[in-house]
Amino acid sequence: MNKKIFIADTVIGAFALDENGKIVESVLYPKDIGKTVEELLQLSEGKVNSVLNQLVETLKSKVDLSSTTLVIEDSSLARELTQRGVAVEVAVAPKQILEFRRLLPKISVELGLFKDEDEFREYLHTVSIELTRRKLRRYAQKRDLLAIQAIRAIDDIDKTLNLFATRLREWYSIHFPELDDISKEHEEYIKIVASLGFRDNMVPDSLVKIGISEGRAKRISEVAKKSIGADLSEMDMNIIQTVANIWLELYDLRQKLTDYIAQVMKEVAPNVTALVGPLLGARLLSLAGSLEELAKLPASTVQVLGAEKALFRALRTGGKPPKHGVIFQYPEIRKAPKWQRGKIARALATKLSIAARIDFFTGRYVGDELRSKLIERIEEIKKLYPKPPKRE
Amino acid sequence: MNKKIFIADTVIGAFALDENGKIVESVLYPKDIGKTVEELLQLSEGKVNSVLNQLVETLKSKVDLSSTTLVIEDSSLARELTQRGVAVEVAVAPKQILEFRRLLPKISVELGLFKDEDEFREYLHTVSIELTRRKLRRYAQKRDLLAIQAIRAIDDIDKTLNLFATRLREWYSIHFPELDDISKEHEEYIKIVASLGFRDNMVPDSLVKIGISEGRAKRISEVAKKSIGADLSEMDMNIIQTVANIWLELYDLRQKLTDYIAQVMKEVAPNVTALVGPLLGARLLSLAGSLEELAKLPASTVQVLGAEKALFRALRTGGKPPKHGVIFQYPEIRKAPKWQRGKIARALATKLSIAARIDFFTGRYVGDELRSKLIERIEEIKKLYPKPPKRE
Amino acid sequence: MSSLSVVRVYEHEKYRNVYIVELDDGSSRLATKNLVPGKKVYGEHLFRWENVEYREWNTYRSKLAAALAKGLKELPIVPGQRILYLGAGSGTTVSHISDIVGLKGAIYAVEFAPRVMRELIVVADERPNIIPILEDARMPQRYRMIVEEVDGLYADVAQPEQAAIVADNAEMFLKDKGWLLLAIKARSIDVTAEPSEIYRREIETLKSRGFDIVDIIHLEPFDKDHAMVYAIYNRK
Amino acid sequence: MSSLSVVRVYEHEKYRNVYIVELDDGSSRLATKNLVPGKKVYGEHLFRWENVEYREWNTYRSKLAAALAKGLKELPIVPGQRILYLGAGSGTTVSHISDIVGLKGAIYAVEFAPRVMRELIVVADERPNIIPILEDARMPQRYRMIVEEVDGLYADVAQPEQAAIVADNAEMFLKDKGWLLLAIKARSIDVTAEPSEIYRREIETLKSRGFDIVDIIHLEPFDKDHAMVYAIYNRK
Repeated sequence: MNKKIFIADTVIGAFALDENGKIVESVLYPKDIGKTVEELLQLSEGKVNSVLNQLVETLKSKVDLSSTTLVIEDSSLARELTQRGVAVEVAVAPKQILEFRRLLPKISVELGLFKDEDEFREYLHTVSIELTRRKLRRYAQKRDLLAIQAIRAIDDIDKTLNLFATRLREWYSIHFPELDDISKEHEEYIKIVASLGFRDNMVPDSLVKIGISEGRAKRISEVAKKSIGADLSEMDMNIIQTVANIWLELYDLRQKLTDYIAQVMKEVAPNVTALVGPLLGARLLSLAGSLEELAKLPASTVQVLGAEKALFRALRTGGKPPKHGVIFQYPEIRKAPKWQRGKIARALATKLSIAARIDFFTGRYVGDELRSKLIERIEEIKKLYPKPPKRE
Repeated sequence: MNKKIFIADTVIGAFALDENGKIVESVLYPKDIGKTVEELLQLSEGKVNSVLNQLVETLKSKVDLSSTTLVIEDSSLARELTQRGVAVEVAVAPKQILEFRRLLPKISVELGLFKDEDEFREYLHTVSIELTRRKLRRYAQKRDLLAIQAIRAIDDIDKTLNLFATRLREWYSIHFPELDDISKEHEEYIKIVASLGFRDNMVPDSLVKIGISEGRAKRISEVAKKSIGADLSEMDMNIIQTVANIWLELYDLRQKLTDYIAQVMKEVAPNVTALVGPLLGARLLSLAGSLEELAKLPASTVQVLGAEKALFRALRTGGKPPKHGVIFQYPEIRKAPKWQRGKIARALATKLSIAARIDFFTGRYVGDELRSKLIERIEEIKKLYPKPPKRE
Repeated sequence: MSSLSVVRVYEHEKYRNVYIVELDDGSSRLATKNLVPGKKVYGEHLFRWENVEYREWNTYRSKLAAALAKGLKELPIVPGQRILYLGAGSGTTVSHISDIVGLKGAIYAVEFAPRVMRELIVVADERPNIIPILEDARMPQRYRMIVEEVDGLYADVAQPEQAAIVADNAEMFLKDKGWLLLAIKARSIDVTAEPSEIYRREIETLKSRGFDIVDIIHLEPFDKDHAMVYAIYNRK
Repeated sequence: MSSLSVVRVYEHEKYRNVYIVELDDGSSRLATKNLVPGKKVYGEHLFRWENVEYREWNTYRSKLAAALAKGLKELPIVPGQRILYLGAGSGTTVSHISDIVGLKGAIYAVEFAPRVMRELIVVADERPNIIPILEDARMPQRYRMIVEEVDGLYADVAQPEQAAIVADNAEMFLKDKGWLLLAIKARSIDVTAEPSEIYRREIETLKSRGFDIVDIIHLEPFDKDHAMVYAIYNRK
């Protein structure tokens, strides 16, 4: 009778078990989320991945596979391996694999891969989310365009928030002109108006309740008492507060759009997002027009995206071309001394170009590598050009 | 013993009653709401008004007042009349007046003032509302400025509605590009998106439910079935619908502001409002800066308010000055042939100037007269200048 | 988020022209037929049922609704009546009385605070049976030119001498055997506890000035501070 | 308009880690302790009480909440458990189970519709104990690499062969004596009426594949189409 070897595919690697459930051979995934996700993706599509392949090859060299049957849970895998001349049997949840599945968290710790089971599950969580995002990409029809519309909507909302805040300040100043000076931040000002309304309601307690510090609450309440503003009717205040409330809703919507963009960008352009974050990433898509367009742009163009006006001016007048477009928002460029900015911008643009291409063509996640290489390059630039160039 | 005559002040006039409650004399108010309100305003301030005065004078000429005591319900009035040498007694609700009050609706019909009691109450309703508005004016601190802020907020909202509608059309077109052409009106388009979302939901029944005509509902539903747009996820649609809902809220707010302006303008500038309606009236206030400023402007300036740019250009270049500013929105100017417009604009500006002054200084309502005089003048212009002037 | 779905609507057994709206979450609400369909007055829910629109009558916002929810002996307001309403506020309760008395009725709505009157006038603008009066209820002679003889007097004036104010107004405008509904301050947490001294004095004043008390209802939990007094007026 | 005020919060007598929030309008709601304070998942109310934040567990939106409201024999979900959830949807019920099992527990949340998974992944992003799986519950071998042995199986899959799907998944992942909660279609308006043929057949399938039925609860009025089956698994 043939011996049986049971194949257990797990998130940490592929294991070969004997009939007693003892590990006879194993090949682990690298502890790299991007790579692990790629491997798991193949398995979930019923394809033999490199780790499983390696396991089978190793078994071949160590065990007499002609007198051994591999037991595997997925029939597609079984078919593929059979075609390679390996004897394979499909079984649902044989007790050896079942037991292994039960012990996996413990085993993964014993193998020294994680310090405890919590850490194992944390890793599983991250891998699963990335794996799911990769699978979702298959259904990602034009989702780059959705991110683009969302980032443009943010710009529209910013314009509106500003317009309405200015209007509200003028308007509410008829009743309480002194508040305009005391509360400079739009959000605070409008929250006060929306939740308290009449200046008579501005007692310290109520102000503190909506998040004003005690000191300022006291000050506002004192000024309110002595205000030279006019008395308003309920209906006057109601309409002002209705406008104030819609402002707060818009402000809230802005946050929702930001969260939304983060989710979409992680799915459609994970590598660009890893480099510059979802918002700047979406702005780049918006300027290029789509992920495809961005992927096709040369790095030199990516570098000046969003500075088209300055670029055309330079071309027309023969002046200096701009060193960076919207990527100036990248903190490492903004914070760098002037003479380093162009160089960092070039480095970032080069990496962005690569990231956009991988995002567009394969969607594989190599963001961590790209990012660490970029940071390396930036450190290098900082070391090589610590001082401004001499003028001649 | 002295005879007693009871004075009943009512919304239709002042009545003198004998001890049996029979009418011995009466002076009626003109059936003019503006004038009646002025008269009642004096009474409610405890002052003898012209009608009551006339009643007392008539009584003097017909009755021997030296042997008669007038019975009246208001002590301030009693004091004033006593100072004029009339014997007056104050009484609360003597049965003669009580009975008269009970019968007043019937009496007013018998006098031929109204065709039935319903009409009497309708009149009472209108008079009371106007009287209340006149009283509110006393408390009307800077309410002209509130109307100004509200009309400016409408302009801000209009800009935003346009901005967001354009964004939503671009955005939702990723999913259902064909709708952009079929539904040209922003409100309809956005209502469809906000309430139905996915194009799969666009079955005729649901479309009809939100107010689309049956024919168009059918058409939209057919086009939806064949759409070439991309499939979206729930979360993609959610965020689009959130933006669409805020658009509808803003649209609703616009209507609320319009209603609000109507209320405020009727109180602070009833005569200007009678001439050009609350919105155009508020725009004039907004351009002038306040009711006071508007009241102080010469008619020639009122005529070109809102056309400052064209005016300055004319002054600078020696060209033709503009014939009308924002009052071009007045239908009679907009609809008139070109050569009449300047003349109608002048007539309107003149009346507006008068209206603004009365509004600012007294608040008395003469709107109906002003309006009929204006219409008369416009008819005259139309008759005098039926044809375009000949060019020389 | 979730919108309320109507299961059925029927007229209140005890209070005519008041309706009960049953909702699909198992709760039910008081309501009146909306005199001005499509228009809300104070943010209340609107319900459609068999082509009629009803307005929720919020028991936490209207003391009269609270009195009905607590079982007031009867509702003396009927269609076509004329009513003098002292302390009309921004029109919450007034608007429901306006729904009940209908277009043949009239409510003389007295309110002295301009801040509040500006809202009431918007309601009155839409409802021809509400006649707004910006005057002090303590000086009824100031509105003698406007108010006719009335069938009932509703008062919610939060003044120390409310019984006297009510009696003065009744003397000038309320018909013999006319009704009074008075929302009176009666701060006593315990329903069974004795009412306060002031409250008792006010009731005495009413009696001495011709009112027969028919019913007194405490309004908790809807309103912890007030009771509703229902009385009938006897002219001397 | 009106915001809900909490009167008190206490743990459910029968269902541990489920709370009852009493509100000042006299009503009360089921709730769980919010694992991610400040964050809502499906528009539910958040309540604070004694410095803990609770999330309303809406009985109309979550079949499990409905089953508890209707008196399910017991709630087998306890802190620290691993659970396989088939048909996770956009995360309404998943999020409350996530609140209950806490950070030491794990929910393997299987959902096949990308449209819906995009919402679930947002919830999973914030909650480390939710492991999202974009796969077809009919093919458990496709997620054998992710799911470990679980203490319980929750299924709401709206598939014709739901009992078989559940049994296949149990065979691969559910421990001996592990629990099953299955939301099963049982369209019968009358609670006392006989269940439909299909429904009976599904129950039979469960029994024949090793499940002991402990309780079956109809979910009306919260959900008119479903019943909740509670069972215990016996491995052969």
